[in-house]
Amino acid sequence: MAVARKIPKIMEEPTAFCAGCGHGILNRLIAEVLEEKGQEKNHILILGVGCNCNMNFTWGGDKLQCAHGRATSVARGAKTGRPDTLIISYQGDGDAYVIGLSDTINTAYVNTNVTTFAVNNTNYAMTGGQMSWTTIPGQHTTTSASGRDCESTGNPIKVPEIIAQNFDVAYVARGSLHSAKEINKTKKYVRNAIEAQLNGEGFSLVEVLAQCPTNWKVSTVDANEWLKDKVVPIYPLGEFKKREGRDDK
Amino acid sequence: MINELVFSGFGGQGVLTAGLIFSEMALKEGKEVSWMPAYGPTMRGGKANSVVKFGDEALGSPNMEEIDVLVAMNQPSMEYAEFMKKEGKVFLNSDMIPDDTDIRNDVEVIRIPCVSLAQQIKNLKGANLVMVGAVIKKCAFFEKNFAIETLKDYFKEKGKGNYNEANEAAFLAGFDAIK
Amino acid sequence: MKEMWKGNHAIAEGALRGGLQFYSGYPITPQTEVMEFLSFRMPELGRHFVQAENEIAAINMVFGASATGLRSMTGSSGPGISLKQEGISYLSYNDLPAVIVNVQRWGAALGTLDSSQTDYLRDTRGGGHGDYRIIVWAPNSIQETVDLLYEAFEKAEEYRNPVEIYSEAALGQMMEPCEMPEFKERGYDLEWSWDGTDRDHERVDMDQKPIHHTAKFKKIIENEQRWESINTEDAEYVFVALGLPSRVARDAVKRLRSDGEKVGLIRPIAIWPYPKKAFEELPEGIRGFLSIETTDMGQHVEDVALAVKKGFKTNIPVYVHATNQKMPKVKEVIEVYRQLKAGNLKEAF
Amino acid sequence: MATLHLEKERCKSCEFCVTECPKEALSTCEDLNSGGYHYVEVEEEKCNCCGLCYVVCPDGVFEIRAQ
Repeated sequence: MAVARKIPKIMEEPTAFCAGCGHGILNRLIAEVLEEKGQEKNHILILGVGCNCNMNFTWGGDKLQCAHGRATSVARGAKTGRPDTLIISYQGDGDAYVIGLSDTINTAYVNTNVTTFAVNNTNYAMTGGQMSWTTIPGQHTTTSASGRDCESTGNPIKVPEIIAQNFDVAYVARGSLHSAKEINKTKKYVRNAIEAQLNGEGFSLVEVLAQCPTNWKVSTVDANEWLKDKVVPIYPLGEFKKREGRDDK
Repeated sequence: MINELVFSGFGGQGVLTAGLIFSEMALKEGKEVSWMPAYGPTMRGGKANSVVKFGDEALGSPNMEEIDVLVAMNQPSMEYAEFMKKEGKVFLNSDMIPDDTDIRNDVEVIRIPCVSLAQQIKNLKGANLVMVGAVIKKCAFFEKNFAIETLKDYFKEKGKGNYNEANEAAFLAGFDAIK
Repeated sequence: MKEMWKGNHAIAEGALRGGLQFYSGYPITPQTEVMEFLSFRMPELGRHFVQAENEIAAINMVFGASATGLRSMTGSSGPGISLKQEGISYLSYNDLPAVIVNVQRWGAALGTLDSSQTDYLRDTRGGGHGDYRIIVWAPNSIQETVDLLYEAFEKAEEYRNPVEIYSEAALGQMMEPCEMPEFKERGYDLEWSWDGTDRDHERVDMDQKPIHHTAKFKKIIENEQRWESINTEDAEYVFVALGLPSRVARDAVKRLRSDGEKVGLIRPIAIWPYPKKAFEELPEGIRGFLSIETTDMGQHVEDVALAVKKGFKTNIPVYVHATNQKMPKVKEVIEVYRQLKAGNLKEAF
Repeated sequence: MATLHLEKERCKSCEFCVTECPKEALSTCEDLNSGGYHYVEVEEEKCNCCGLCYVVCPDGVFEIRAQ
């Protein structure tokens, strides 16, 4: 049965991402959840450095651009100042998992009541596609031109697993954006993370595997296949830390 | 007129505290005062000192410049004698500094066996207060009872008021050691 | 009522009296006592203290807290302030107020724990990336430390720019009588702060930023020069010194004056904006300037030279007495002056 | 009866919707929008307004209006 659907007001401004970029989808999912929860005028998006910088010009809600890797630390400060406002850091994998690994882990460690969305597109996209800690084995990037050699550069990093297994946090999940089905699941994770914060349950992290056709150097349609066939097998999807006392509906 | 006092010794001999007690006395009398603990290379090797300056005018340099009164609790402290004013007074711990120690002859030397005196009143930790008592008597910076009251207040505020009797005894042992 | 206060504790209490609501820092000698003091005092007052995982996180927490309207402060010593520079740059660019305390120790890299002023050039030039500055105040007594901290948040909010308190290890360790001011509450709403409603934060569009910032810093330069001049009215030689060495210089001036020497002292209180106006007020006939500082090669002397050569449009020589990590002594300054007067000192500029 | 609306100017021609559409109702057209993309068009008679295009679209092109 048809359901009326309209992009949220926060998304009114057209996105500034490349064609086929997963960021646009995640932007919409977050905006939808904020709208559903009546939080479109009660949130501050803490933007890391990367492709998400583009959201400075398009995101129709409060936002704060901070230094590379530091979004979760900024979020900790902001949450202190505005405990009743949703504080959400929106970062890329290079930002949250490489340069900002310490900030991310430490925020999870102290279990601050903030939410982090980390877009994992397996490369440093904003700077033109360099290798990231999330780059998959053999993947060609501009700094791993013959394919990532994990012997010398390490294996793909799985921060959600690290956090879920080691720290007392509220919620950790990983979703993907390669199909309508996965997008809907990811939205559920986004909703859980935001609800966790609204309920004061503690730190929540959702990693979102996203397509980056531009830097993967594949067509937009092939990027979905690439994501499904090459990336998802390395990064298991699902919830790694469920919200206590709640079934994940 | 600004007075410059230096309390010097090993860490643990209470030279910082002795300086602070003097600072409190000067403050209570409405004087300008500064207290500077040893800082930098001199703090290594267990050496410690504090420089107290007080007077009626605004204080300039809080550092060791020209010492009026040097309290030397151990032998290495004697190196500060070179910064003393002519006619300055050096109070030395004669339990630890031998009588044949070479000291400039233009300063007045007062030998106080502060460790033995503290032992006699069973307050070994009070050797610094013995020296405080001796300096107060000899230099007459502050009146005796005022000094004792300030001393008590100081330890009371630190939550160590229950040692007041022993501390007063130490102060008096030093005070009375000056004839 | 005056009480004996230790410099580092006075920084903490002065900031609290001035309205400090959020502090985040990381241990480092000789600043640690500031955070130790705040760690119990802030919860006592219902305010927010965070021991951060590192200096970088600390300054970025300050960034977030300041954006949401809290009076925020971080503190460190030389190496830690280096790590904070990126965050300070972000604060200034985003027009956010904050107070930064630098209790300096000597040297590059690990350096030593000795008192010094070796962060002068970094701190007065903004320190991070981009063409920005922060207001930097250098107190020379415990009372002034408290008074400056008491004022710092208001100044930071007036210009929406960070303010740094440029302290020194020895100033942090020493004690002096000090009168603590009353607690003050911020008396107005920060309508520019981020509250989640996407209201107008008086944000400046990207293309207007250069014009906006140029105007902001110009205004600070015009209005915020601070200094103290002593015996300069008829001086032939002028000492220039800040922080603790300025007190040594003041004693030296007093001694030399009593010997009939015509010497004076300029003590910059704000070291950015540098008090060039102090130099414009000086009489004709000055024969030399001497910067007295606890640096190695001389850093402050560069600003002295800029002020002198520009202010006078003459080539009066500028000398420096840089004492490394040692505090200068009065006798030593007097001797340097005599050497200078006798023509035995090589000018720096 | 619901209807699908497209805002062609937002389209970047990624074709996620084209591959996802179960009714094969969507396709990119020959014309270019002002961004220089061959935007998507819908064959209205095939569309049942299931909304999957809305779900996968990164650029907010689609809107489904209930009548």
